[in-house]
Amino acid sequence: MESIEGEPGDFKVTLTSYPRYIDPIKCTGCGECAKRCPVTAINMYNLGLDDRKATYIEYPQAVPLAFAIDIDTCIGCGLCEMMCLAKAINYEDNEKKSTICVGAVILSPGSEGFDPSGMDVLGYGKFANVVTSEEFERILSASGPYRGHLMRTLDREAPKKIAWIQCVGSRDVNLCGNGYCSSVCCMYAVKEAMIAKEHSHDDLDCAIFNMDIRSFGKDYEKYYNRAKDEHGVRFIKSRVHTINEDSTTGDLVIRYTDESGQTNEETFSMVVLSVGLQIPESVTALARRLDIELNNYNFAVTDPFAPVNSSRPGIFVSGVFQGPKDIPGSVTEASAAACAAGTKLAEARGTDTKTIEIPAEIDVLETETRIGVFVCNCGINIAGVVDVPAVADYAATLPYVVFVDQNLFTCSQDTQDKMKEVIKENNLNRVVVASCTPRTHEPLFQETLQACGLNKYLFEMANIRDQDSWVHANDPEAATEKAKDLVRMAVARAGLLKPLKEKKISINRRALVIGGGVAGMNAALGLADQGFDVVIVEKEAQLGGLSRDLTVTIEGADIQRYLLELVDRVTGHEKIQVLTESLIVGFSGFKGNFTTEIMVGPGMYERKIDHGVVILATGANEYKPEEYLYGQDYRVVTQIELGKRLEVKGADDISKVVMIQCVGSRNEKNQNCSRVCCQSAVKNALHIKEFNPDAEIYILYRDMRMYGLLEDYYTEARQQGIIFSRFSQDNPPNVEATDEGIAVTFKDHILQRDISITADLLALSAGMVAEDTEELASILKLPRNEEGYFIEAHVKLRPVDLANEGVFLCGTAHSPKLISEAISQALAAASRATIFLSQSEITLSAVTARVDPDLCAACLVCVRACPYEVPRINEEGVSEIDVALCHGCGICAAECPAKAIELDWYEDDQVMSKVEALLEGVL
Amino acid sequence: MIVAEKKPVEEIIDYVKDFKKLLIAGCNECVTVCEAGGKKEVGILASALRMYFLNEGKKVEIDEVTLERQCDHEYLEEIRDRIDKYDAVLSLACGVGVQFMAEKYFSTPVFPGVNTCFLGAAEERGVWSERCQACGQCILGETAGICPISRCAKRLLNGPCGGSTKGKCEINKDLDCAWQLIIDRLKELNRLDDYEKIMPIKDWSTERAGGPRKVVREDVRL
Amino acid sequence: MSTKTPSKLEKILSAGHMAVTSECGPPRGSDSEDITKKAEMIKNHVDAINITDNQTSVTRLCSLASCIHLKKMGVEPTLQMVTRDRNRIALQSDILGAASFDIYNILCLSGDHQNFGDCPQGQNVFDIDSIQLIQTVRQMRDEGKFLGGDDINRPPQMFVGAAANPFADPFEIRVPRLAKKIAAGVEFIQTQCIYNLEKFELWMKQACDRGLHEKVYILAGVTPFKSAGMAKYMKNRVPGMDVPDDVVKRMSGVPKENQAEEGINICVETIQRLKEVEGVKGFHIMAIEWEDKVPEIVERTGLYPRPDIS
Amino acid sequence: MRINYPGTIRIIRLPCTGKVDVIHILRAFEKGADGVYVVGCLEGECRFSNGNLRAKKRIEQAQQILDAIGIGGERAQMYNLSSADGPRFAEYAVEMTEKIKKLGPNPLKKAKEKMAA
Repeated sequence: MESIEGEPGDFKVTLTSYPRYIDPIKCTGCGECAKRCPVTAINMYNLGLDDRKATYIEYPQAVPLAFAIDIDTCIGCGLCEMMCLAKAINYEDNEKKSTICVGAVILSPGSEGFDPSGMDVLGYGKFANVVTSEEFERILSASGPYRGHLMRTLDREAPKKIAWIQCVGSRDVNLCGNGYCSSVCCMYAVKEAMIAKEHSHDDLDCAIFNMDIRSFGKDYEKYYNRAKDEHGVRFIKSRVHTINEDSTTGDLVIRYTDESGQTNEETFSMVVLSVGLQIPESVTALARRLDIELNNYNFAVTDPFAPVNSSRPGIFVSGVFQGPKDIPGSVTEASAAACAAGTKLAEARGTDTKTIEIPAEIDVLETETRIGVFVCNCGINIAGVVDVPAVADYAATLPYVVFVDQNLFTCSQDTQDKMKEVIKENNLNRVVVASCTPRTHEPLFQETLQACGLNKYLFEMANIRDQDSWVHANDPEAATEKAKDLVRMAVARAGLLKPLKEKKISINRRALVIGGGVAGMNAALGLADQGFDVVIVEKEAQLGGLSRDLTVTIEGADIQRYLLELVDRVTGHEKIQVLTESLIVGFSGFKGNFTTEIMVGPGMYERKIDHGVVILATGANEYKPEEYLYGQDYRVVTQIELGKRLEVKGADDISKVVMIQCVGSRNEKNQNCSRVCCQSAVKNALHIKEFNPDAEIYILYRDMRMYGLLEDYYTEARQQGIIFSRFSQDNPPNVEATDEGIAVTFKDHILQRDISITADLLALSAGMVAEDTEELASILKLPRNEEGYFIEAHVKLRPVDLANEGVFLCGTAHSPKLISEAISQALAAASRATIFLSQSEITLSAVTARVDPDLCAACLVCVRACPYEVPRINEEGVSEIDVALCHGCGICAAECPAKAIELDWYEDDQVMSKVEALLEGVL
Repeated sequence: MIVAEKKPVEEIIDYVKDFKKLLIAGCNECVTVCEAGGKKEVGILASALRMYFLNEGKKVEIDEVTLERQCDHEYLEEIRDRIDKYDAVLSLACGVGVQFMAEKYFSTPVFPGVNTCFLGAAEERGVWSERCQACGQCILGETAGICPISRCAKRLLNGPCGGSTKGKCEINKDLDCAWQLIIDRLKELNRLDDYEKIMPIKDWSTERAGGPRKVVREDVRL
Repeated sequence: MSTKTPSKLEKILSAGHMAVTSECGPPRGSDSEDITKKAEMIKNHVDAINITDNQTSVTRLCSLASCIHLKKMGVEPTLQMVTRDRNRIALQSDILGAASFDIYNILCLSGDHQNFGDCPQGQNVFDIDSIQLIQTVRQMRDEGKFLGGDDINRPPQMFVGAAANPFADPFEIRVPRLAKKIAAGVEFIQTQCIYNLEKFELWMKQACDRGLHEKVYILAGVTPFKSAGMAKYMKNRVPGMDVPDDVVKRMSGVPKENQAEEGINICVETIQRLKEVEGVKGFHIMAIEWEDKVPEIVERTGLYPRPDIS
Repeated sequence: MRINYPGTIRIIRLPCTGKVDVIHILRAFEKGADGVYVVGCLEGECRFSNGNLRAKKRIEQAQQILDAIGIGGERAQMYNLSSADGPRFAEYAVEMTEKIKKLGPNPLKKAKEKMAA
């Protein structure tokens, strides 16, 4: 991206496209070019640990899945051009400039791993068996240089002991200037250790050298505990001095200082440097060109209450460019940025959409079965191995086959046009394509069927490329026989296929947001600003939720002022209806068409609301401690109470304060970390120091989890003389009330002795507890974890969706989080809901389960087996499956003891016909 | 319902190994619900037996049918027209169904494909437990709704015995002590005083002690 | 108290003496000497000897025949009878059989489940339970009638006992259960082996609070440990047994060769302490396959010599 | 990735391994298959929550039956892998093929020949 000119809503973006030398549109991804390429180059995808060709594809999952030529290593031999049947090679390709007009821009340029080459003491680059965590990821990967076998780089020996060194390139102002915490390294190190143990054939010893373990994400603490307690990963609180190599064995000796200040040495067969995230120079240059403000670490500057807005209006940011974060956080933020951008573009939605006209369907049930088989050469991808003409001839001999053809590329536009003609001319009513994988090409061929008036489910594919020519290249004869088998199987199933009707359901384009806190209100605005009606249900009399008790963010932003503005915007919005003092008592329907019954107001009158989606924003509260004299002595307060007190009374009257972390978190009752309490403590401590610089403040902690840019405040707190002392879970501080104050006794891990402080005030960093949603969850049938937080559909891939379609999640109902994170997630949920609401109707898959009521014994097996609780026993006393809710997995069909359930398109006969065709004549 | 368990394939093979034409008959009632003898199991068993016989070099024809209930004449009549085709029937119904089938088709050997276990409830999918021994004289009214006859290992009417430990039975620590359950529930119902009432010696004549039983309901007969 | 039967045990108890009983397990064979030898060792130190009825469901020489052997050597037997193996016909018949040999004591039990024994695949009977057996004996004795209502010619004259386990769960019904047995007509109780003295005393106190100690003679059951291993086994494996940790610790705390002696010491101390507990009317010493130690225990606790009542 | 694996395998596609029933596996042997294996997602990563765990149970059940009737339970197997793990797919294909080669052809083939003769 060269430049962005213009105003929000009307940007002109200038782009430079670098030459690929292979046309990605023509390239079929067949890979012949790379196979023939004589030049070997270093494979940077595997971080230089193995080789690739000069003609290459970066990695198997790349999009587009098209090859390119690495012109720096290409010798111009011309072999690839000769090989390419798709004629995609263009040595004359050159740099192109283009301009596009857009209304908003989202910047997600990402980050790079810190390069530890400059840190001499760690020996990276000097000792072969010291690798970065990125390299180690590749080593563990099945697509990596060692194909997933755990080996060290020096001698390809299996390591017996591996050490991870944390905070390389993070939390370190002296050596690299990166004062922030990279937020992800603790978790990936734990993960790498666990996977390494899994991959190892011996009893691999894994040790993680760290200052703090920052497993602050949802359920991360449980993972950390499992690694520690069940899998024996060792966690060593330490600072590493130097790493030296034993030159005879290649082993590495780590010299480190432990918590008590003692220096120790331990030898490992391999060392992994957990490198931090860093903004690359190319990205800072881009930001400069675009006039985006960066902070001192080169992350984009954002406002705590507008976390995805860059300094330049109309340009939004997401991912690590916004600040260090993990994949769930990045994916969430990406959706948030999409919502923020979409708000401004809502008017334009759908204006460029083209609709395909589909002719009326031909009735095929009454006519004789006429199957057409199209065998694809896929250039030479298939034909180079499989004898395609022989397969085609064979196909012609199969029952019901009335037409056979072979094509160079079946997927090409001209072949598709030809196919349409052929289908019509020959009155084909079932079509088999023998080519590549249905995963990528089934929809294309199905469209062709539809264009001919055939139901799209009258189609079957035989994968004679991925499952045949590609994997049996060295045995063409056997591959040809296998292709015949696959075609015979496909034809057999095709003969039994029935047209299926895809149900279309209209969508009620209104959203219900449950919970009127900061997250709920932001989600509501995210949708309302895009033109959708929203109803917010809040059980309290006022909007605001937990944030009504909060004062300022750690950055100093005024939460109450923000809340006031937010409530004004919400209540003043013509698309938003707010129901306070309201309780959800009933819920029914399915994605796009829900009905919720609500008891509204003090009068408890009942209302029924129809809506298409649900956003859960039920929130969380501060834990009410039962520990440390809380509630028994007025001098013991929680951090939120302390925050309020500072707001009202300041801190002139307090000179000694002790804070205890992890109260109500990371214990047996609540295994998880509450994420926000470390920063609450530091925030309040710094405030006290502002009021009263002489105040003595002690923060007793287990791990300081000042992730991301919060680390700066931790550094500042230490510089201001705030004392941090670690305690272990089995030896917590002892608290006693005396007339002089609250006496707190704790063991100092450096001095190795007990210290007693008599404080004016004891602040407990009480964790978060999810709002009580037990009843709500049972009404809406939503899954929650042990701690009462709702469970998302997929931690990384669908972080704000629930498995129940049409239901989304944000804020602290998901897990504890900061206000800016809750806002981000709220926008993300709104964005995901928008995808749903922006359609007027949705087409449901026809692959759903169906009950034969005559056979059903009402045994409840399907009811109990369905992962989505879809089947129910109806008024007639038999099982009934709502196609709108069915996910099509077929579990019920397999489990049914009365064989009363069939999964359409995978009926038992259809599945077994393939088995029977395959094994025809064997017995 | 009646809870049954599948018999091991080996045992079934032993029954039917000398026949040439077999009918496997499932039942769409209790044994379907407890996943032991429904249409699905009929299919599995039929396939297994076909393979067994082929492997043994025997030519055996195996047909499958699943009747709505094998404990009613009308449903059993559905196979009347073809029963003579078969040398034997393998019934996956409970003991009742197997016998009823055998009574009805007197000259055809009928073998059981399941073990009929007890009258029980489905605690969860895949876990069934006994609740009733059909003693014919229900005492649940006196025992807080928990039956010591079916649920106490010694069917003590005045329990618990001295082996009750932490609420579990002496014979198996995974088994609840029925009398603990009774006492807990009496307490819940505020009826713990009833515990001290001695249950009289039971008249077992309505149980199997009195010989095969029969219920005749004149009010519904014609 | 006046006595209702010719039982020596009843006479001793009603005269206000501390009674001492013990038990012998019959052999797994038909050699009567096994039983007479054991009885010989202890007959001067106890008032009556219980003969177990296929204890732990392991098949043994029958209780009734063993009692007859004792009777023949002039020792007073207590016939233990479990309802596990016989229906009401067999039970009544055996009671009459015992009566015909003038066996005057009976202990009514339900019996261990056959699962523990040598015939776990056998059927159990449990036509009636222990409480109903108490009722049966009392009806036969006091009313002279069979369960079926017919008259008995020369009804049995038996002093009726039962077991009580103060330690089984649920604890809250242990005393009501004792009351229930008393209501059914039991006259003496032999308890499960006592190691947890506090819990036993609590049970005793609750029984006394209800006045039950005046309606039934309670003999406290004791069993000396032979070894620390036995203590652990009893603690962990025997259902309804309550062996506190400190007792196990005490046994394990002495060298192996002295453990047997320590076991006897604990037993003696237990008897000494329980003698003082209100409601305890005697002791039932179950020295499992260790009958030769019974005289020592009886002597060391001052319960010797036994009163001579005839 | 185009990793070579033995040409002994024909894949039948299902929406989830939870759709596989014991009868499908038995029928395949009945028709003469030498081996059948089910490849599902990694445990804990089923797209439909637990379909692969159910499939595992059904394979176990099929194995028991196959053992009982003399076909051999080892001929039916369950493998789990991630869809991105091509090398492992090939590894399992090799492993299964070797296993079946060791066991020899489906015994029903020989039985059938004998009967015909």
